[in-house]
Amino acid sequence: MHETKEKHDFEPKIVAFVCTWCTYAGADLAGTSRMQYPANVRVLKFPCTGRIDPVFILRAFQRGADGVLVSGCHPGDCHYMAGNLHARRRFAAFRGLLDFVGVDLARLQFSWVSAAEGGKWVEVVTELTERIRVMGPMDEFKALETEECWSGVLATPELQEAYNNI
Amino acid sequence: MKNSKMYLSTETMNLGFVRKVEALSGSSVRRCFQCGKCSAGCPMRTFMEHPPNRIVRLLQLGQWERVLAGRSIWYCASCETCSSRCPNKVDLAAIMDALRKLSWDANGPSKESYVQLANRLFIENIKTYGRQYEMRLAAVFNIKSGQFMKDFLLGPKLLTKGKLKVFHQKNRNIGEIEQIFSRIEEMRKKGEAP
Amino acid sequence: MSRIGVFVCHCGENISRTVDVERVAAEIGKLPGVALATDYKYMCSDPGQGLLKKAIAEHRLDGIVVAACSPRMHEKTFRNAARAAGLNPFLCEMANIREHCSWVHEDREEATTKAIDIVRLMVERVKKDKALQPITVPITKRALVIGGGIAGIQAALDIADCGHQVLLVEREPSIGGHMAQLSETFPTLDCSQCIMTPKMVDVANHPNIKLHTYAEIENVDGYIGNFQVTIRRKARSVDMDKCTGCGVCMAKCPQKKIRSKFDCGLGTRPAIYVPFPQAVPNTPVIDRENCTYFKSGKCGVCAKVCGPGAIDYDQQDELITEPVGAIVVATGFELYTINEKPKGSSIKGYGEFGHGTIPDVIDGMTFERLASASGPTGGKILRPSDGKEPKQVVFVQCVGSRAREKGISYCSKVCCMYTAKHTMLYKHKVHDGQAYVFFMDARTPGKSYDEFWRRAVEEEEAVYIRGMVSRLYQKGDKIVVMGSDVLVGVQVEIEADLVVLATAVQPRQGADSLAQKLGISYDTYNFYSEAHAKLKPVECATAGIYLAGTCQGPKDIPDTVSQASAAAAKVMTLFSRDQLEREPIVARVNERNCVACFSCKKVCPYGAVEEKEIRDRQGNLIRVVAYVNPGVCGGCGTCQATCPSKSVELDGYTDEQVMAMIEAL
Amino acid sequence: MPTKNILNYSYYPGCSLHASAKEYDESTKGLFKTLRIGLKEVPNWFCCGATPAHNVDELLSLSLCAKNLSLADNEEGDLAVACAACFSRLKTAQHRLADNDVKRKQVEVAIDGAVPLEKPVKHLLEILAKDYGLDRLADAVKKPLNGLKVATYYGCLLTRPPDVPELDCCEAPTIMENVIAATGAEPVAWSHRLECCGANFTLSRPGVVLNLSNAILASAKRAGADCIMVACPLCHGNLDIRQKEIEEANGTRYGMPVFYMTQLLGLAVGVPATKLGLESMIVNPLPLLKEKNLL
Ligand SMILES: Cc1cc2nc3c(=O)[nH]c(=O)nc-3n(C[C@H](O)[C@H](O)[C@H](O)COP(=O)(O)OP(=O)(O)OC[C@H]3O[C@@H](n4cnc5c(N)ncnc54)[C@H](O)[C@@H]3O)c2cc1C
Ligand SMILES: Cc1cc2nc3c(=O)[nH]c(=O)nc-3n(C[C@H](O)[C@H](O)[C@H](O)COP(=O)(O)OP(=O)(O)OC[C@H]3O[C@@H](n4cnc5c(N)ncnc54)[C@H](O)[C@@H]3O)c2cc1C
Ligand code: SF4
Ligand code: SF4
Ligand code: SF4
Ligand code: SF4
Ligand code: SF4
Ligand code: SF4
Ligand code: SF4
Ligand code: SF4
Repeated sequence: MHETKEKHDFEPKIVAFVCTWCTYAGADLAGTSRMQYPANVRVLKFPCTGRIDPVFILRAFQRGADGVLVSGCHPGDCHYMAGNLHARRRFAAFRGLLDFVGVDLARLQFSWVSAAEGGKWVEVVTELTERIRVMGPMDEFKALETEECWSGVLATPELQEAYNNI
Repeated sequence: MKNSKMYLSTETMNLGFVRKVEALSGSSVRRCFQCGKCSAGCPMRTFMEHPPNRIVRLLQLGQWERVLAGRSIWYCASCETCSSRCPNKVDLAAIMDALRKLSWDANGPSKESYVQLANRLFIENIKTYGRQYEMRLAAVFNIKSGQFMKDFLLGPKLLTKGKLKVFHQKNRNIGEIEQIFSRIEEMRKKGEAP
Repeated sequence: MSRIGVFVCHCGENISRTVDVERVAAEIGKLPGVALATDYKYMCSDPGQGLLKKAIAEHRLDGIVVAACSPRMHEKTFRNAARAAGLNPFLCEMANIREHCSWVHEDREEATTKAIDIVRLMVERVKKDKALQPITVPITKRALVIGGGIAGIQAALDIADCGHQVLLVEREPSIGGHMAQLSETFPTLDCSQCIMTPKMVDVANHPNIKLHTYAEIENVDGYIGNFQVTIRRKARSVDMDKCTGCGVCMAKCPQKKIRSKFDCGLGTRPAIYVPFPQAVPNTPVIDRENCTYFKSGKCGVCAKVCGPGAIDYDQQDELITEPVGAIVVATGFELYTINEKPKGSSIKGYGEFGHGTIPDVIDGMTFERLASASGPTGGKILRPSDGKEPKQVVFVQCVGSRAREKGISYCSKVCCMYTAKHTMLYKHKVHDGQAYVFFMDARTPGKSYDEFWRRAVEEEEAVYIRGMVSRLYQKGDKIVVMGSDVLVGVQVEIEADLVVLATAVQPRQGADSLAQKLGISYDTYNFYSEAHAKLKPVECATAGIYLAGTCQGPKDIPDTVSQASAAAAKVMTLFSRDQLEREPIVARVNERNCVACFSCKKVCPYGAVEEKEIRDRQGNLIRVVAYVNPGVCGGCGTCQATCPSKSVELDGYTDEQVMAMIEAL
Repeated sequence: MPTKNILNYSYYPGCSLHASAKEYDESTKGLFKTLRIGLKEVPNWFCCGATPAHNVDELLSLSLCAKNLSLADNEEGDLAVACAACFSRLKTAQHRLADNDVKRKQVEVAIDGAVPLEKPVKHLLEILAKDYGLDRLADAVKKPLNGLKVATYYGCLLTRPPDVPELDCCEAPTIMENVIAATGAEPVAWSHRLECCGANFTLSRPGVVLNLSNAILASAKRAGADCIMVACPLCHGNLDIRQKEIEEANGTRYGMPVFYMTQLLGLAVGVPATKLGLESMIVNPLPLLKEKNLL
């Protein structure tokens, strides 16, 4: 009965960094509502988007992610009051760094999905998957993999400066 | 029309008109919660058929014909009492200005012709003389409004007190005023100004 | 090498319909460090849990992944099972292959691949998991209540009745707050004093309540369960232990003409005074600003007449520090004084109402004092200017409130109701008088409230005029009210004898500085903020601090009392255990790496980060580092993501754990 | 012999001061000369458009005001304005144009130049009360107006709307009372000092004026005032020139002299009565002044 699924040449790998209270719960709701979305996303759960260190995103790209989604509570709804606002500020600066190292910013998406927004979760994931599918695999960055960024070693002065702005 | 039923729909509510009023006046119309404080203090309320708060209400409902048809907007004295006391910073005096302009531009469906006439003469005077020429203003107004005897008694009194000048000194730079008028007209023709 | 056990659940067919669970188990079994990978029909069932416990023992597992539903569903279940089998519960994780996989995908191949990925990530994570011990914090079972209005009184009595000690700190010489000033109260019109004073006496007599009046909070340190509060007891100039409350001093004090704040300036009091006759405690204070002795060194009458010798002109402010475990803030409200612009406030006054210049334009609280049987007129409605009985009284609602241009956009919630009450009280006392009310809306959403208002209109014949007032002015001995009736669409003019303005309920001036001492948040108006508008309406975001009454927002007495009892219940819940146990998901600082930049301190939404001094054995300061107070930390991890030297780690979400998952992608 | 001026202003009299309000102009010049405050009339000023212009054509009104401001900007000193209506228009124009870039650009096209938004525009009251100062004013008084009960009439334009004129508090101003009290006169407390006199309708609908101005006169009378003091030629026109009409229409009798504030102040600081235009007033003030021994 299901419509035959399209087969694609390229199935991107999407990594989602989400907070427990809003987006993770929203994704659960999509599940209990039996909504359907592409199977490309792998979810990593955090207490709060405030915990998400930008180096995680860098590392995810290095480890083969073609697209990254960061999603948490709507502004003002943070379970921890303000963690998501700090995250937002941090990520705004982080985008500059990504741009600098040559990642197409369309590969990184930020969104707000609340515990009640199963549908929005599906939408966000579907859209991102489709977008990345069109963009193709992300190769440019994997070449950079030599550097261990996450451990706090930031070798180049430019990276250091961009990082300080985060 | 005044008491006829309002059939409300997106077609009968002219919200484009309201937006125009908001743009011209720089004041929100939606903010008004109909407390009536404006009407309570309006010195001209007794001369108007719609109290000021109802003007705003009719605007909220997009009933532009009802607003423009009445005398109310022409009887507003621009005293700013309403704007000063509105708890929501609805600048009703500015809204009244905007409405008069819209009505004026549309050659007003309003019944209030005397006020309009006086306004027109006043502006014409500026255009011709650069300043007001009270004697001429009064004289022409009386002739045009057909009230030849109006203020007949005041005239001589004022003349003897030296308060009305029969001859008026023009502003020597009258050209500049003409330019202002013509530049505004030009902008309007090009649609660059309201 | 770790020994991980993986249990893949079918969930009946919920998972196995789309995910090939056997294949998942087989694939995962190949991973290094996995000692056991199996599947089962219903993992959460008793036999399923039994299977898990048995496997822990048999295979000496040091980590477990249950690949099943969402951890929001059964994490607790399986962690408890692990604990029962002797494994630290935080070494048990769930891989969500139901909500995040089998239910949202149809393609069996895709879903199975995804499920394997999901489980693999969790296996890598568990390998890095550390055993965590639940955090316990001792609790001082003693509460501080700040503010002795009806909110504070109710909260204090509830907590004290439960057997706990309460410190009640009140700024004024007596407890009672605004409710003590009211005449009769809506919606039942019972006498406020009659229901209030017994409670005040209960407070005074309660063995578990220690009352500090004429006192303020100086400083607050510590955290939930363990606060240290410093209280300033202002110099009363009267020895509370010696004073018998005989009142002779007050009768003899020659300074009699001081306007009584309690009576809204209508009555007078001496320089040594209790605010009102039923004051608790019934011990006077000397108002040093107005006392002749303090101004010029002369007089001393009160000391001479006081039998027990209680007068002590040399008394000084006294600071005392007390440990408490929980704090209830109940500091109440203030009425908008419309003729004055509070310092530094954006609030604009209402010059057009002449409040402060026209004597017979008064506010609602002043009317309460006029109507109060124990008030300055003995309950007769007499106007302030000439003491005559007003025959035409105009009430104006929403003065200050709902006027964003004047600085307050909220509704004060009680004034519709108390204005209706005022019209009734007036009618009951002046039978041939007429009350008029200018109003925008009648907001009466409470039990029996609309009925009450309708009674004012229908039975007591108050004339309600839907519209506002533009201006008031004095004309002879009348006050001309220029209003409008928007329903009729005409202007209304009334020559009134008395005008009562229902002025806005506002937070106390200085509410923000108390909040800063307590470390709680407040809104743009300075009302204290609850942790969640709907689900945590009495808790502050700062653990261990609770809100009661009008300090949190405008409220009537029923709401105030409900909230006070709710706050007390929260305190009692906290005190029901000896220790506070919480999830050990908290941040910890690696003191060796910390460079003391305190970026963490700046971002922490809970104020959990402190500055800690490290000293050598001689007590010399070596350096300062960050310290996360585990009792306060909420576990959001913001500090960790912010720390430039990676010196703070959130247990349960360490960089190591997260990176292990990312590496396994 | 007064030598140098203490303060200097450029001066915008406005149309009325050259006609129906010539005594305002005359007394202002007399007063300021005595106080040694320089006034230099802005050459070739234009009508500000007054109410009729902003009534129907805001752009024209703003442009006329902007033009005058830029003419004034060529002159030294802050701009002194005598007429409350002109003052209100000029200030309003500055506020509106500062807040609204679109309108400002349109006006800049219309006058072909920049708008001096920062040019200080001051009503005479402000100059006397704030720049010159009440103390200095009191010191300058030679003939105190003791015993004269004055109803100070602000009208609607001097203080409204709240943020624009920046002259005094919108609803409870005291500046006129302070100024007149400096002369020893007694300002009375009265109810209608901020009500509108209906100036806008003086030509088209005099009935309106009769109605509104009557309430003002009645209130002043009720408060026991001997006279009214105004700072606006339009108010004066209604209260003084039309007073007789008002009396007839309402069947009352006021006989209430209406002074420009500069006339009363001039009298107090010793400007010769002949230089104050007292004879131009319709309601004869001489009996009152004689009764109070002020002439
Ligand atoms: C005119 C009027 C009439 C009303 N009539 C009714 C009615 O009929 N029925 C009804 O249900 N409600 C009525 N209300 C509402 C009622 O008054 C309030 O709901 C109630 O008083 C709120 O009590 P509270 O304890 O929150 O605040 P408050 O009564 O204000 O008590 C707060 C107490 O805290 C003290 N305090 C403040 N700051 C500090 C500090 N920093 N340190 C120590 N102590 C401090 C104050 O001195 C005060 O004693 C009326 C309100 C008004 C204004
Ligand atoms: C259309 C609508 C919209 C609303 N929107 C909002 C909003 O946006 N925000 C807001 O704050 N509030 C809103 N409310 C109000 C809110 O719904 C209520 O305040 C809240 O649900 C009340 O909860 P309750 O537990 O008291 O009652 P209920 O939700 O009615 O729960 C009572 C429970 O008791 C059970 N029960 C009943 N009788 C018995 C019995 N004899 N034995 C055993 N069980 C029994 C019932 O089955 C039910 O589960 C809204 C209300 C409505 C009607
Ligand atoms: S005063 Fe303001 S809010 Fe009230 S009715 Fe008038 S415009 Fe509306
Ligand atoms: S500005 Fe117009 S509408 Fe407003 S109070 Fe004055 S006369 Fe009435
Ligand atoms: S553990 Fe979860 S997935 Fe497994 S049977 Fe229970 S509910 Fe279903
Ligand atoms: S201080 Fe002395 S006189 Fe005053 S009430 Fe107490 S005991 Fe009586
Ligand atoms: S010393 Fe002060 S308080 Fe005591 S009686 Fe004298 S004035 Fe009153
Ligand atoms: S309770 Fe009534 S009077 Fe008070 S602010 Fe709200 S609507 Fe206005
Ligand atoms: S951010 Fe890191 S280095 Fe800075 S104070 Fe906090 S723990 Fe120490
Ligand atoms: S984890 Fe969150 S709450 Fe805990 S110390 Fe860090 S920032 Fe503060």
